[in-house]
Amino acid sequence: MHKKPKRYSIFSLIRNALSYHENWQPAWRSPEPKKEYDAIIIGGGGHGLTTAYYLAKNYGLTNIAVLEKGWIGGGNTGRNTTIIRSNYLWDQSAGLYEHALKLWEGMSQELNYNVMFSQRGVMNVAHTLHDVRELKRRWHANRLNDIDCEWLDTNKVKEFCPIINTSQNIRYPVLGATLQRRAGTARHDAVAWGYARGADAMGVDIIQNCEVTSINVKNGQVSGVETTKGQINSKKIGVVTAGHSSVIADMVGIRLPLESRPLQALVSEPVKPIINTVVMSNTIHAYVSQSDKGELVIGAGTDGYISYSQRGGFNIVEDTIAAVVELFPLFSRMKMLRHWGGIVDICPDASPIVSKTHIKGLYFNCGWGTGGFKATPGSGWVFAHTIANDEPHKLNAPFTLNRFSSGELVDEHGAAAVAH
Amino acid sequence: MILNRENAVIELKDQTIKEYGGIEFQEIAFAQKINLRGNSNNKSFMTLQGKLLDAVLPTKSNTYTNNGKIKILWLGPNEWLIVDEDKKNNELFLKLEKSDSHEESAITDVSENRTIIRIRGKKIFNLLAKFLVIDLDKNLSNDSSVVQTLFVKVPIILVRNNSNVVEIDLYVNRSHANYVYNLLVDGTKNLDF
Amino acid sequence: MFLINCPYCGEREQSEFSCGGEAHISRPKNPPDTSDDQWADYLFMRKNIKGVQFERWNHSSGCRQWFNVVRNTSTDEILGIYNMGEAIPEIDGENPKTPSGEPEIGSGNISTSFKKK
Amino acid sequence: MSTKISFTFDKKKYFGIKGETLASALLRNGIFLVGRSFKYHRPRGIISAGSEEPNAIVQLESGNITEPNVRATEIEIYDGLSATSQNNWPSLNFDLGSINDLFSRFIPAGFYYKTFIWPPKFWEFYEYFIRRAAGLGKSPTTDDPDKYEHLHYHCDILIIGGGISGMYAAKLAAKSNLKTLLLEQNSELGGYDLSNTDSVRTRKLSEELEESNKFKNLKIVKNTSVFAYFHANYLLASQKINKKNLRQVIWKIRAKKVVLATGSIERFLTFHNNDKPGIMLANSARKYLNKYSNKISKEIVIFTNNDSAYKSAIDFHKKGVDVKCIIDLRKQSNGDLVKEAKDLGLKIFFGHVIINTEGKKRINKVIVSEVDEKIENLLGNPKKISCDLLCVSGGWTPTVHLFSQSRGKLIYRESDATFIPDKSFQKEVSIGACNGTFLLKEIFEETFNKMNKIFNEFGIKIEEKFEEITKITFQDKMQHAWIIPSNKNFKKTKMFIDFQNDVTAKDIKLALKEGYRSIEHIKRYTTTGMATDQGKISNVNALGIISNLSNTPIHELGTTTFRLPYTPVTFGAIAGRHIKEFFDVERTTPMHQWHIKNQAKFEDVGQWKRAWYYPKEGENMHQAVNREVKATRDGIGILDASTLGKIDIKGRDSSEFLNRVYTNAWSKLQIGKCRYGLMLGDDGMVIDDGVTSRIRENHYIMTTTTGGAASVMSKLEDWLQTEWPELKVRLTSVTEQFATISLNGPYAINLMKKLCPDQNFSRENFPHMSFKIIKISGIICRVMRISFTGEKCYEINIPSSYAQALWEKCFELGKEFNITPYGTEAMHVLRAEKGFIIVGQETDGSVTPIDLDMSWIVSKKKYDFIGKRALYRSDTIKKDRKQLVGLLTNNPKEILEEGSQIVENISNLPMEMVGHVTSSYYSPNLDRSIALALIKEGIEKKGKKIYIPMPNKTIEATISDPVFVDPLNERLNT
Repeated sequence: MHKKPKRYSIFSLIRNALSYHENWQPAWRSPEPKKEYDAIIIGGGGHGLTTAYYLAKNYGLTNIAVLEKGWIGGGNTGRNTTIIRSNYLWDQSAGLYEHALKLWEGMSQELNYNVMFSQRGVMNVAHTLHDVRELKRRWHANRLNDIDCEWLDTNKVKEFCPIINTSQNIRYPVLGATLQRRAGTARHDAVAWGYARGADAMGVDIIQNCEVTSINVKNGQVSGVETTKGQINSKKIGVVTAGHSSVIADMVGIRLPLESRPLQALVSEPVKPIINTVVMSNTIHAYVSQSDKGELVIGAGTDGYISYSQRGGFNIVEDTIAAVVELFPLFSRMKMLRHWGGIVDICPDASPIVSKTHIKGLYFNCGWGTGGFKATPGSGWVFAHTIANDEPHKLNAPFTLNRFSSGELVDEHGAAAVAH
Repeated sequence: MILNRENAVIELKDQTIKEYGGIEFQEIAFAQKINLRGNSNNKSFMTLQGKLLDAVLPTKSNTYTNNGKIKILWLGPNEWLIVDEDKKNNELFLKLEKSDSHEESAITDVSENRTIIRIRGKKIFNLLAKFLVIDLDKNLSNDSSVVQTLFVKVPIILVRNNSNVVEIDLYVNRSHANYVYNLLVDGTKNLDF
Repeated sequence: MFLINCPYCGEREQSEFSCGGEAHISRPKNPPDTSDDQWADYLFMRKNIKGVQFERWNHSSGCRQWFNVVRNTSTDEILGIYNMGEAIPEIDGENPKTPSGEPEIGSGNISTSFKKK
Repeated sequence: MSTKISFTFDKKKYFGIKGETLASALLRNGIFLVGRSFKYHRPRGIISAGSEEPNAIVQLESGNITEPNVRATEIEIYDGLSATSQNNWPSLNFDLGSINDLFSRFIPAGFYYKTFIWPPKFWEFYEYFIRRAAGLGKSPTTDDPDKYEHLHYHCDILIIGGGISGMYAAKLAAKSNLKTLLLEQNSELGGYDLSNTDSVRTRKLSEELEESNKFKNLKIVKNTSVFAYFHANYLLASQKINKKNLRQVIWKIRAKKVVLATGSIERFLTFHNNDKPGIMLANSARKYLNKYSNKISKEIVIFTNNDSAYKSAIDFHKKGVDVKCIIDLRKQSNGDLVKEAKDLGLKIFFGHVIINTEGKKRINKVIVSEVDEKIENLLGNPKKISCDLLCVSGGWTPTVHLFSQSRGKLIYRESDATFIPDKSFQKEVSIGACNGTFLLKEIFEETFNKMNKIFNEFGIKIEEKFEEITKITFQDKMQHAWIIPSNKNFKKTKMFIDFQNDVTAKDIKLALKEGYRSIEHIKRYTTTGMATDQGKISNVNALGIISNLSNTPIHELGTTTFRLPYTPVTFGAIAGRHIKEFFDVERTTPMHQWHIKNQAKFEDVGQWKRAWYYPKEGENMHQAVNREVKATRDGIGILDASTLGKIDIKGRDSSEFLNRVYTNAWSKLQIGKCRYGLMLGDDGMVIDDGVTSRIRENHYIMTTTTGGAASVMSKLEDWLQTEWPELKVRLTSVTEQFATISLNGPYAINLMKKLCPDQNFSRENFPHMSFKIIKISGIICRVMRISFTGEKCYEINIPSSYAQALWEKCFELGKEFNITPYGTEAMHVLRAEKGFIIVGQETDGSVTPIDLDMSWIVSKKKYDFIGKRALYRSDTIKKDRKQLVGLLTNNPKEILEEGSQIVENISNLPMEMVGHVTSSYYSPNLDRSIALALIKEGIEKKGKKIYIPMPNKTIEATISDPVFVDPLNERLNT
């Protein structure tokens, strides 16, 4: 066992400042892999790290390793538009995402790492009668599920977000919106780093630049993995590799109901605060918020084909920017500073898979598509439970692979073409 | 009781020709258009149709044939569009349809599915380049060129006519006609780059 | 952004096409005799390959014909095109070295060269 | 003679010279302090003369044409230009924020991750201030008056960069007759050479190229910056036009071959207090001197690790500026420039470095010390040298952004510490400085050879002799030192790497110490290279310092991803013309003008504009809809149903085809009859519905929903082409061939008789669910007797161009029957009264025909049809699925909200929901509210009471049959 890390606080900051920051200790160690672990998590993104964290914290499983092929948080965790909300339609989803949202609310304190969770509210805007019907359906479902959600008519929308264009003479006028006040954004990197630090403190080995090249299975039971850092044994393996889930699954001949598609996002140059909430419009594909640094953070849509190239068509970006300028004409003279692409693993019903497989000791957590970031803590929480007990948690029981055979899909397409 | 016909583009009522930025706009509203589906490998089908139309069905992609009266546009390996600008004549369709076996070929009157917006002028390629991703020089190189593509997001067929000034026919769905026309007119503002 | 060489219309912008997903998944001929799992397999389960993938494309904004495309999904290079009903062509060349195939340095993926036999 | 131009900076008026940049003009006016840094609000001055500038960014203009974060080094001054400095308060000169600088020790990289944690509720409060402190310029607050364009361009060769190599490449290409495009980001060709005094060759080249229409095949566009490089040589460039009705143009270029001639950017050196105003890149200073004849300073010191900076020393000296000395950290150099400097008697300190600088808002002294060969330890005593300008050169960084975006691989060159192009991924070549080729002679050779190779690929030979360059300026090799030692302890130094984001060398040390080892982690933790300049001058230095502090060779660190855009791009330009009236395609029916003339309100259905309702003078929506509904049941209601999809199905196997794609059987449908069909996905869920009629043996006409028209057509084509090629069926969309006029109501038949007197509309001859081809005033129409309202209904499909005339004729002849146009809202009410579903409203992709209580339409006999198998999965056969039922509120005046949720028992939250309201209206015919709903096991629960809990009240309702009006369909036949 290694010594507990010093806590972060304004005092530790001052103390270290006085010693010119020479005495900070690493947020997490960089150990070499052991021969064997009680559990291995493949994938050092947000979901993988939270899984490790809760395995250690909730189930005392500390002899575990997180294997990351590159650098932790380098996948969709570090590439998303950081929107966090729980206003989902179906009870199953609402349960899972609301659990996650509750964890977000205490995260900075729990981790003693400021993830800058900013509950500035998320507005889902309606532009057609169909949108209104769908969004109200969600609003009422949220209300009865005890998830905070309000309906705003056009004037209220204008009040809450004065810079939005509510003229009724535009192509798709704003007809109203749902608002979840507890929803918001967070600092994506900090989530990965905070959980890494927390997991590491409990003894979890976080091993970067360690790519899994094959999975060893002995008569229907996993025995370990081959990696670029040699063989590592374990009887429990949790796969949390998002866009690359099918690649890992292929190592053991499993096919998943996933398509890995490009998803693009971008930020503007930083400006002083101009928009103080998150605005999402599924109909015209505009997703905007402003980071604490001042950049407008904008999410685009997915391309209609499988690609791991981390690059999509610019026509998708054009549509999104046009939508943003349509909704916020004052942003027309702002400038795109940085653009990037990610690989999202999309399920037929736009809901995740957190499930056992027919191979004993092999578990998959994937299919979060375009909306995984918000679920990060909840996803790890229920996946840790699934791995520790070899049984799904009641919150992810509806999200096993069986649903694709039974037909019991949790179709969240409804009002969420791209559910950032 | 008489029913008058209405063209699609509001600003181009009654065959008026409008001019913007040196480009002429005209709607060829009521041309006969017949969609022909059939097996291009079926000799008898090809010759029969050819005889009836007294023209050749083009088998070369992205081309059309023109017998001076009618044009036959290649739309796909087994699909053609027969265009006759003489609006009165519709026995052509009836004649073809009568002859059809209805077994594996299909002849359908689609005269009103699309209207034709005709644009003429030196700079029309500069104009079209604002809306079309395709390489115009390559795809509309000569007067037998046909290309099916996207006009921004609207499906469209472009036909290069045989004329001294560059002239292009844009076949657009009736419901899209005004949107496309207004875009084109808006695009005539800056034609020099 | 990449180009697809439509076997009927020639090379066109990808935005003119729509992708029909993994190719060579044919609908079971005897649905009543299939199990729920087999049906799910046909309906939902996909290889979702990283590397050389065989997939269906439709020139939806052109000649509306369907055809098959061989594409390296890790670089979006198109390696071959063949008609519906044709057998899977043999593809010669290396897949991305490791499962992920990202380069050790520089941005983007390593270029891999293929030739269709 | 140079013309004077007036402009204002921070409200104060100044004069500059036409053709110079704002930065140059500011320097000319002796303004060195132009901005405050992001975090510490340190005074900052102009560092560079191009797009790499991190400090001199200003708010340009004000009001609706204001633009934040504009680089003063890029914008050419014009009369009346007004710029404002950013990120300071109350003023640039006295900025309270600079207090942060005193506390900088307490706010190192990532400090915000470690604090502001407690108390939890306070984060909002902390964040408020953090957000206000952050950000640079201000967003405009009003609509943008300017216009933007997009332009597609295809060429054989695209040359990026109009510097010496790009121009030479263009000249060669011009001779080849290949369609060539040369793009230059600045307002004139010349590139680096423009800062030379002896750039004769460049002048000659550019004049030759620019001779109008000399080369038909060569197009030169300036003020155009290529910002993205995609697949298959697809590149995007943004052109600054700044005309009244056109501000910028986005060029979308597809090139067969791309020639990258993007040059290189001078690198800075990392020493203590290296960020004072008056410290500048050596060659940038030279550019101001030579290009804008702008001396900038009186006393200048040069600090370099390579020969190129000697050019600056020499030029300044020749222009009569006092060059105090050249500090060269190398032990010596035998480069020609160094010799020349010596001959001019310039003072050179080899083996020396600058360890500190002095001066508040402008540098006034440098502290110089001797240093050992490894540039690690200082020797001897430091000496102070006064100066008002310090020119720094840390070598040159090839601009490989676009090459890298193209997916090419880089390789690290130790000798001058540069990443240069290695393995190409696309059809492109790099020439000149961006390829690490700096010597003029080599640039010409490289360009000539690579261009000829390209010509060969095109199968072309050009008659162009290679012009040998004889004059070679030998440059001795540079020596890179990533961190310049200081007499201060490193941990107390302020050595800036990323100027705008205030990232220092010790921030990077901290990141490493805290375990952020990956280059991407360090970038994100310290934010180095993430400012608006994207680290153009700092990235390589950051890498060097990381490598130095972690003793890892640079090539093992790799680089961070080079992301698009190369330089920031205006949103409005990216959106182009596709906003406002052109934001999305708008589809209208042939009767659209009539609807407008008759005050119709419109509803967006997909891209269609559909008449929603037609309010009369003083009517509100409720009243209008009620009137329309009643008129339809009592007289004639007329609906524009043209948006419905229509597909002609022809060929031998048409019946079999329908058997496969619909749930019911079709073979036995008589010619001239219609039948309703439900279409499923293979997952068993309803995706579309509509009526299909049999015109002749092998000819059907299918109607689809408005929303489904396109997707159904392509899905059907898909089945035919890929699954069932053996079926002989041809599909042709005739959606727009016919407009659809739907006449509904007891008197519809009377109107039909008037429209076509010679037709027999008797029940026997033209019963419900039958089809006829009828000539109306000579026009061949397809008439269906079907009904979506429960009334006698004739759907006339007439060739579109005649539709409006017929539509108007209907009103003329239908007057006596009180013919009334009704919109989609009334249509919804009418169909809901009959319990007819709308796909997409009663269904949401999770609903089967059984759920809709429509098992009557699902064939048991057929061995297979699309969706059949899925109907027998364990979940789809479950008893307790949600099923379609009617709802009657106990209070008939109470109209439920569509989308509201239904419970069986009121409890504390969360409440168990059993379903939701899919449709809800006031029914004027029943004078009460009606609703349709999907409810768990609803069909068995008819008559049972349920609750709809609303925010302010709970509504009671009773589950009923979904058919509210005329359950026996008597109105259809009487």
